[in-house]
Amino acid sequence: MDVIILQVLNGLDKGSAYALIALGLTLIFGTLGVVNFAHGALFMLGAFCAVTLNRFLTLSHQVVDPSRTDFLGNPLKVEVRYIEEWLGPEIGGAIIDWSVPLSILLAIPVMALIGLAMERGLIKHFYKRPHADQILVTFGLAIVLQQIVKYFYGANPIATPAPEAFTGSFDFGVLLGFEPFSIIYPYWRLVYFCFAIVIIAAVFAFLRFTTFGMVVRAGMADRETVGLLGINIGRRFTVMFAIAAIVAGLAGVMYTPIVAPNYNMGMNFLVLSFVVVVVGGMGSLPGAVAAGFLLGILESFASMSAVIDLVPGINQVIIYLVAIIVLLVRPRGLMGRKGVMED
Amino acid sequence: MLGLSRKDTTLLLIVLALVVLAPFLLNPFPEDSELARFNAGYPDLMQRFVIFGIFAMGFNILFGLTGYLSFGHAAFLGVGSYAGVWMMKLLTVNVVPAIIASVAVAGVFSLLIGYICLRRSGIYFSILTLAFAQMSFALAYSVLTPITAGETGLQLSLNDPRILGSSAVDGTIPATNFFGIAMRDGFEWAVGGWKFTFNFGYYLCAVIMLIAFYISIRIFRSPFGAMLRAVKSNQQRMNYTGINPKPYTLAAFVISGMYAGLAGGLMVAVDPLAGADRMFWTASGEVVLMTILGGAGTLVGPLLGAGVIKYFENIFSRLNEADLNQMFSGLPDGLQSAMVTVAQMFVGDGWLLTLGVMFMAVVIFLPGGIVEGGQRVAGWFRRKSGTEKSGKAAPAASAAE
Amino acid sequence: MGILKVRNLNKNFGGLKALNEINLDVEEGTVHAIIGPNGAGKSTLLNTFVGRLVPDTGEVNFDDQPLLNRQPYEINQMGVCRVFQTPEIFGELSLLDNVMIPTFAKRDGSFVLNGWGRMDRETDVNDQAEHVLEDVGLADQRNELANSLSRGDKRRLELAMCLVQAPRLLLLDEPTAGMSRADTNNTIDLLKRIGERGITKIVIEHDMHVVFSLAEKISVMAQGAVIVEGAPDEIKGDPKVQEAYLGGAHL
Amino acid sequence: MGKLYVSRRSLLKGSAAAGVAIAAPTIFTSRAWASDFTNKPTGSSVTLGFNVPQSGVYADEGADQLRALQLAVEHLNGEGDGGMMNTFSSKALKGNGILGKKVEFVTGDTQTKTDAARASARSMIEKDGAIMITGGSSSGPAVAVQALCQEAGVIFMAGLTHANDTTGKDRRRNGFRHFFNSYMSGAALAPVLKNAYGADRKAYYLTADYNWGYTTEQAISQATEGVGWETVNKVLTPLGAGDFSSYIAPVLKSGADVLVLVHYGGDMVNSLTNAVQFGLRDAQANGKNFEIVVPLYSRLMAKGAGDNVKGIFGSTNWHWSLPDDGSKAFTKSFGTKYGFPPSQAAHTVYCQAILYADAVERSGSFHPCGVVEALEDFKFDGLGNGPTLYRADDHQCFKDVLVVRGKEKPESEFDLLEIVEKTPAKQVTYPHDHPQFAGGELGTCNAGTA
Repeated sequence: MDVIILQVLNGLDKGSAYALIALGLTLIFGTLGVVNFAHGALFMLGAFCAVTLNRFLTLSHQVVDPSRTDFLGNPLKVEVRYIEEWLGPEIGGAIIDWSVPLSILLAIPVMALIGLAMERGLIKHFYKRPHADQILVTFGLAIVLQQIVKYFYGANPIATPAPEAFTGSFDFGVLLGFEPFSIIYPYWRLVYFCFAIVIIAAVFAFLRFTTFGMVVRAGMADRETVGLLGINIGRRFTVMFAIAAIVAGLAGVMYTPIVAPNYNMGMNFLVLSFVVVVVGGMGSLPGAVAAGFLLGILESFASMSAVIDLVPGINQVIIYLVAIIVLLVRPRGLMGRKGVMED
Repeated sequence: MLGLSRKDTTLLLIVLALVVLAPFLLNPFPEDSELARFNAGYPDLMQRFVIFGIFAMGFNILFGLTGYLSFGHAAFLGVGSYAGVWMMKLLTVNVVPAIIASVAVAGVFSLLIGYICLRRSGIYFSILTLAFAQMSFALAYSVLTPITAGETGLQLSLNDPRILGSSAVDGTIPATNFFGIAMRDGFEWAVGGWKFTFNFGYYLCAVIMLIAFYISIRIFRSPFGAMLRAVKSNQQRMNYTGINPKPYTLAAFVISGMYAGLAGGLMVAVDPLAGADRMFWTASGEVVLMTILGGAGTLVGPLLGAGVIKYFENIFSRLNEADLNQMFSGLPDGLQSAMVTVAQMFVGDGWLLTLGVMFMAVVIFLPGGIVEGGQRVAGWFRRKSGTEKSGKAAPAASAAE
Repeated sequence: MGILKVRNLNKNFGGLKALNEINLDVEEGTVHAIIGPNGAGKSTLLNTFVGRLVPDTGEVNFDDQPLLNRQPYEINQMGVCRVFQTPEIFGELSLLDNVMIPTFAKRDGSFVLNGWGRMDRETDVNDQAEHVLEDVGLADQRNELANSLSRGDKRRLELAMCLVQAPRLLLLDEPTAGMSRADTNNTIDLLKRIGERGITKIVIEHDMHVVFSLAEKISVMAQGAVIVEGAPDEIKGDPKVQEAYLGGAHL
Repeated sequence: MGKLYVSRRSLLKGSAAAGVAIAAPTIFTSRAWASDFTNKPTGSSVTLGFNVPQSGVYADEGADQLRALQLAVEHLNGEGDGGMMNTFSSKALKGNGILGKKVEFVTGDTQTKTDAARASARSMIEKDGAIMITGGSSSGPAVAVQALCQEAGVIFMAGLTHANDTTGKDRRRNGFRHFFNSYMSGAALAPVLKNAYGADRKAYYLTADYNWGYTTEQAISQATEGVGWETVNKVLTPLGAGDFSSYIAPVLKSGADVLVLVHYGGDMVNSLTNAVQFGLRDAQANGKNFEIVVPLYSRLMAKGAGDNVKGIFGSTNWHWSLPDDGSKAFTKSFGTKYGFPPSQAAHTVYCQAILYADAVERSGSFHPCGVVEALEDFKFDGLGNGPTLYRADDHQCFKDVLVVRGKEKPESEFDLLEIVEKTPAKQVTYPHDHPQFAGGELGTCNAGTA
């Protein structure tokens, strides 16, 4: 029993990331009808917002410390961080410690700008083009974005730790009456899950309760009709693109303490999140979220050693297997409408 | 000739000439000139040009004609490669059985996968093929290591049985050959400052590529080809016209899978190692890029696309800072370092950036790929000369497929 | 001789009775028109004939063969061809190819792997296609792409794609909708000429001018049911028909 | 005029056919190996091929290798301070290139893929006339390129490759490995682990699901079982899994008290980070402190894992803080040029380049078979690892292996690992037909085209 709870919990945070990315993908697809292969890159850019802020906060100048020597035997140059110099080591240190959550503040405007620039500069011209063209141009964009990040940040993963306060882990087992250590769960993953839920709820609330959201939902259902009402749906869709970019970016920011970011991380998520979108049902927001969590949890179960012993390699292919089965048995996905994207 | 129209015959002859003369055409710069680094006339790259040309040509039969975008075609290439290496391990290092096995195994595999995937269309089809290919890659890399040698790649060894040949010759693994002509051997001709290499392996691949190209022309011009175009255009109408589109599409899928298998077989014929990496989804993406870049649905487009991408991958990725400094050495100092800094983003490890930018540019500005670009230029010239002669615009360039 | 027999056909969409106990007999060699107000179920009925829609209950027999639960291409191969309300053509192909493809379907069946032949050397198919293109007056545009045609020409092309198969039953869904008066008259002439070849036709039409110039028998549908059936003259004066068109007895 | 290039072996069978196929004057006589071979340098320079990952997950290691190789070229050509050439026990190199020919190099990108690595190596051999290939940061490409060099008739000096197979099942006569291997990691780590954590330990393995993972897991588990440890479970994890939480979470409950992470590169950074997040380092199991072990350490990866590496044991081929003259000279030379100390990946390829050049000098020819002879059973010192033997039986270097631990109080961003023990070479030596290395044959040396 505890094993099952453990794997469900584990699936939740991976599922959160899938759900957030898939949510953005579906928003873009549903509103703009565009298949965005650069969405994984947006997730990656979000993560690098956190890296950048961390770099920025830890900017430092060198002070020679004659009492110590460096690896070549020369006097050691000690890095002194400006922020600690200005605000004192306590406050400065605390700000650096909290750089990942602080990055949210940076990521929102940055991702919004990137999203706007992408939509206005590129995607806009592809609304009427075949899906294959959309896939290809956004794929090219993803490569370009990745390479730019690699040029500035290198290829190795860059550690970006969570604030000190969240570094431990929580023992659910004790709470639920199991032995100690049977169900442990790091605090940050808990934070990530809650964060994802808040974002998802916010997006849904936004679509449900604002006029803007209602127009967009109507547009998703039937773009032409809304266009006839004289509503400038195009501008609203631009905003939706920016929102999708922000969601992906924030998912990336908060993910950095879980997996150290590198330039390639988006591609790893991209293929999977497309599978998630398809399993959830093209164009269905609740479907994308549900499928995200579902596949995250399934992936966790498939990685249990008992399961791997039973079916070798299942942990490598479970996502794809699920995708194939869903597509063959129920092509519209869990919650999708029929006939979307069939051509 | 050969049952082709005059236009197609001309095209075939042009491709034939290009392929035969490739060792000269691809080595335009003398050996010790600065520009020699841009020469592409060495066996490995020439082989790659034609092998990936076959791969892209086959992919084009599916994607260019029927519009079905497979994102998992590299799986067939990989399966073909494994089959080929196993033939060379078990039977003989003569490449003929290996190539036949590659095509056959890839054909069966694509029939299986195609039968399942073609139950869906549009992006669902793409995702299905992607899922199958990724599964194949993941399993080949890990669980199937006993069959595929996983990470290290399946290769020949001194202990292979090779029942129709010998396990070892003089303590080394025998070279892959075509009835005694070793694939890695060839003929070198040094003339002036130039050195031209005529590699046997390349010419074997080239001959097979020409045959494949010929078959591809036949398919394009046949009623079958018309049916495939009709699938792309309007499946509904086909159905109500008394035609069952499924077997046509499946046939196209299997044919293109066999082309991929052939490419895989040739890859191991000239270089007997099959790595799982060639099944990774980026490899599938690459063949899509080749086809689109060259011009999907055109005959020569995929060949051109394959050539351009392989050229960038192999030549640009190998330029380094020192090369750039040499190249820009004529410029004033400040300008030189600025140029080198900018150029460095695009070469060496930045070659993918070049590819990405180039790719976006083509999709945005030239949806028909290089072939369309060529047509536009040709049309522009024709109009220009037409205006001079008769004062009237010449008719738009017909598809120079 | 009834070539098409429809017996007790029912289809429900949710709570809506789209087809209600339909019975229909179409005589071989005649032009049978189906008229009725929008939403009467005319197109739904045609959809059941070509395998697009499976009814809940009932039977459809063509030449004493059951039509239901067959794939659209099988039904076509039996000799039934349909012209749609919005033209269904191969837009990216030339007119000639558009017509040659159905000709191949007629000659070779639903699937044949002819990857070695040449389109321009299939002389018999070519000739037939050219001939039909001339019939419908599109021969001059044979090498143009179908998408470049006007809407009326697209319909004519689609008609040609059916005619070339020499079907035994031709289903026409509003063949003149959206056409100018002149085009409509041309189309009527064309259909009359075809009539001389003995092809049975079912025509759905709103334009009574077209209906009365073509039809030998008319079935009137309203709210999923056939309410009246008869020769054109009988239909003209029938109060039920007027009632159906004017929106019911409550007026 | 034209020249047929044919490998001698295929000529036995193929010369007739080839001669007919290309009607050209073919002058061929059977020659002794001293005269002709693939890419024989004819001008005033000799070209080496540096085939390193420039894209993909190991790109940073590849970049570091390239730096070291450029340094090696400088030193060979007599520029710079000479680095380890001054401390090297063999004094054949004179700083005037190799055999008086100036050393030039070409670079290529392996992309950490077997196919790309082979393509890039082939182009260096076929296009640029490289006489030796070195570099690389993982075993798959190393094995693939080694086989290619054997076929082509050039020398392969392996870069960072740790799997047993490189000098085991897939060993080749033309290929040499300076880097240590999985078996050595196990043999060096096991006693240290026993001393630190006791003999009564239960180990849980998370193993990267590919070749290197398998051989390393086997090596470590056999070695630790030899000192009394028990293996509780072995779980395979997919390459590039990113998040390893679902594999790590069940570990604490499994009854194990040690977790061995058989991961490298980004996977190692992530799995270790995850393990620490899940509180494994602070946990208790079986009444003991829970411990984590990483068999193959690299400083570049330790950097990615940040504070998480503190106190964690692993093994490494070399570390810049070693106090011997060779290491000091190399670190100084590298650090002065680039501003930071070299990694083990940089060190091993630097050594390989120097060793190759030295072997050429000693044999007096670039002929690969001469180089092979010069390197086989070659004993040397002064390259940072103490006295070292290039064993003839399998072309593996035998030298001391470093057991390291993540430093608790690093003094700089480079000072992440501390050396716990230098396991003497004798202790990590194994017979060349040891079961973990069985099934391979070196074959004969190949000089390529004649």
